[in-house]
Amino acid sequence: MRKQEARRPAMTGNMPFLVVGILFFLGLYAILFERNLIKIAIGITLLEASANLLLIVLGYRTGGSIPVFTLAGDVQTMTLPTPQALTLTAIVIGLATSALLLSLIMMLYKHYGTLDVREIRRLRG
Amino acid sequence: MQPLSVIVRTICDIFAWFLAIFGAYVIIHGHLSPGGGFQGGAVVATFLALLLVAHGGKKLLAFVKPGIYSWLETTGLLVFIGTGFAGLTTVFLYNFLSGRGGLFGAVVPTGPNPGILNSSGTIALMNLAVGLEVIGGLSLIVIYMFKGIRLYEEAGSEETGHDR
Amino acid sequence: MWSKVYTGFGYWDVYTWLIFFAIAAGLVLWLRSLGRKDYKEGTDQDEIFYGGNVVPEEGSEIQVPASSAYWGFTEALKGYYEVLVEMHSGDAREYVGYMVLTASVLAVLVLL
Amino acid sequence: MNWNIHLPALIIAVPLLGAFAAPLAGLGGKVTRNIWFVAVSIATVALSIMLWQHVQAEGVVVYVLGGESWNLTLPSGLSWPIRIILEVDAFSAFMAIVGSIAAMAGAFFSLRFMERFSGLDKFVSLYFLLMAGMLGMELTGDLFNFFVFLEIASVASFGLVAFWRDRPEAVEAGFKYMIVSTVAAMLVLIAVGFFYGRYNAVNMAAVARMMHFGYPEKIALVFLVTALAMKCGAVPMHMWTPDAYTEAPAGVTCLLVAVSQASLYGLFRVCFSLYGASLGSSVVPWTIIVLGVLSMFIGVTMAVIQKEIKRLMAYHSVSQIGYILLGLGVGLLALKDPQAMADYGFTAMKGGIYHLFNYTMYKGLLFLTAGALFYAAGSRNLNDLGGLARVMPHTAFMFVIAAAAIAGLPPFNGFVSKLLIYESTFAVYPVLAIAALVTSVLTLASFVKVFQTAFLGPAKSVFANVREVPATMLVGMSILTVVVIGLTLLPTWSLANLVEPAAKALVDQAGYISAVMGGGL
Repeated sequence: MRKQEARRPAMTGNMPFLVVGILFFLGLYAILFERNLIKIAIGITLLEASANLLLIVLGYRTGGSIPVFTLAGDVQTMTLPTPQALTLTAIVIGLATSALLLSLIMMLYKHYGTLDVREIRRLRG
Repeated sequence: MQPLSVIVRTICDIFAWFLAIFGAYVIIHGHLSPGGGFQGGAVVATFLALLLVAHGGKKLLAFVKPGIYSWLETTGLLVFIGTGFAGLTTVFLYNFLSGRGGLFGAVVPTGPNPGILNSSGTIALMNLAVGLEVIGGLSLIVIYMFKGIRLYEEAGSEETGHDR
Repeated sequence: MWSKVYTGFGYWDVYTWLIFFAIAAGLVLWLRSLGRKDYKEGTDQDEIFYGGNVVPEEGSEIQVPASSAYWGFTEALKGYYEVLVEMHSGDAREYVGYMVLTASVLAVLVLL
Repeated sequence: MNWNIHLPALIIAVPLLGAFAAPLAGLGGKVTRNIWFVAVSIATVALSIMLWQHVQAEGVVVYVLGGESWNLTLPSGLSWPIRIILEVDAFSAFMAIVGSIAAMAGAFFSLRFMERFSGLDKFVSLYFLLMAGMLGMELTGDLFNFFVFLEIASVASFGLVAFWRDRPEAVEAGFKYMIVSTVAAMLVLIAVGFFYGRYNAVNMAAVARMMHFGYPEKIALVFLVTALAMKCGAVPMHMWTPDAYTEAPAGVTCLLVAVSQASLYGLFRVCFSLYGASLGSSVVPWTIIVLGVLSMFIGVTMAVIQKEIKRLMAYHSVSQIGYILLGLGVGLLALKDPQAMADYGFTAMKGGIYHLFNYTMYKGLLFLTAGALFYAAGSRNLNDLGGLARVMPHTAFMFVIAAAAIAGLPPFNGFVSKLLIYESTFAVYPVLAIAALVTSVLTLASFVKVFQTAFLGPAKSVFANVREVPATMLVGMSILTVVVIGLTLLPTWSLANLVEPAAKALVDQAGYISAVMGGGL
């Protein structure tokens, strides 16, 4: 079992980081090029997801079990608990941000009657 | 939102309670298993969201008072920071209850064990406080967002349901 | 506490400056006291001179509005201002874009 | 029991308590809430001054939240720190004083200013949350904790910017600020992730000790510098600044100015203490200098053509941030060369840090006077205002002091810090000093315009019923006026006691690391 893991190509271990990168650039693309406010909000959520995924992946150790002492069983390696705690904090913050962002979008729709970001530009110059 | 069909309403009525109980379980076991105040609180807050979707806004908001949730939130936050201040004889946020016996401070034996529920000192207390706060906060968000939708539906013509 | 602030080339001392200011103020007051004594309040000398015209009652008719201030300056730098005002387009996406652009330029500079 | 050791935690916990207990205080009606609002902000100022004295006596102070002992940074003989650690050196304590004074003035001002609006319990809560986030950013010694406090401050400030939710512009400003700021916060979080992946630590001192300047560190540096420069409003990422500062209620704008200083603090904490000597080439110092010069010039030229009083002032805050970036960037440039540091680098840093204090005070004061004009006359448009010095003499007096200070007229404090920056940057590159001088001239020009159109000129019949603003608003403004005059009259004392220890602490990377990691490296 362990030998098989050692022979696994190095690329597979880096796949999660690739996903992080794809998510990050998708989110950035959505923020930069979408016109609908809701889609921009989705872009921001994607960015948050990529950052959270990055933290989780960084804490993974090959073959590690969950970092709870009473549930881990008889294993040598555990994944790192700190990034999971960090991710939880980041998720909580992300929830607050998303809720506030969606509320602001609702108010903007009420005031401007549109969700097109190009028309919400009363403040400029 | 109009109320959904009677099947959906009945199922939601039943399962909302299970959700609330599961959320309470997650809050209370926060220090032993994955989960904690925030996750459990979020699960409990779906109670209101589920009922809101099933029964529609008019019926539900007639007897749900947002003030209650607001006070839940304040209580949770005050308990949390109060616990922090209570540890100030040693260090802010110090776990002054652990290992002292009593409701929160059972002494944990060394070595592998299935875990003791009342062993974590102030951590359990803070999980409860955060749980209360999140229940209040998320329910308020759901209620106010729903009211926000109503604002321009009222300006328009009729409430539009997705299932009649 | 009362000493000077050295700047590497010279120094700054607020109290010397205040003393100088007091002397200058005294000088101005002395010069003013040498002026004519036949000014009288409440006569025609007190009137606002408005190019020989009647002064309007309403103040907003004779005030220069703020948008007219520094007209020559803005007119001379018209091209510059057109570009700059164009930059502040009010589009939230462009604001993020400037940040991403700065990050990428800085990344190229730092990584090379 | 020596309570001084708990000061770093208390200074964050007291505003948090203020925020959480605000609904309780609101139960007792208007008077109770106002007393609570003012009392907590005064307590925070008192705590921050005590913290500053404590730091002056003890050097770098650490505080382990939730540990068995307040100074147990490395429990059980571990070689890396665990738990959340607050680390306060002279620069942090200095920033805490600056921020809490501005917050107190804003609190006094908001009492009557916000009276006409509903939801004031929430306003007080958000105000204290913003304060706690700002102070937390300034006192923390932990990168992830920095991100958390950054987000607390950001979310609270989005709420406060959009507080006048009936105004479409306010919601729009809050939304734009939010989009830009959240992307920046995610950049910070990813940078923190890089540090964690590299060193398995997020404590600034631990990371700084192990720092090797490889590719992940470089990318993290780029992310941190960009995000924090955006949060403090440097050109070309400043576009949210005029929107948010204009639309926020005036007391909040005063606090937002101080919060942008906390981001600036983070920027320099990252550059000096986290990277410090390992900062490789001089690309980053020059980036900061170029950003500073661009901010100065573009900010001030945009301000000259503005017609709305708070928008004009907001563009000025962009240009004043440029001075601070310029001063501290020159200091960063000279960091590796002791000779250059002694010749001009340290003077530039003193100038930058002193300007930071001055800027927060007079800019807060200017925003408060703009708020007072809006309160009394009901307009922010300079084309409509006029002749108000007759009916609002106190506001006009304080406006003149603040405007003279921001324009760098001697003998005011703005002149002293600008002089330090001019003379030290001249030694690096004369063009920098010339750009700073031109900016100063244009600043004076635009404030002459504001003073002439808003306060001088013939009396307008529209404003016949305008009266001076209520006493508590004047108190809020006069707090900042007193500080500005104090800094003017005691430049030597404030430089020697407030600014120099802060600049020394910023340069002293080894001291910052050893406070957490112990003496032996």
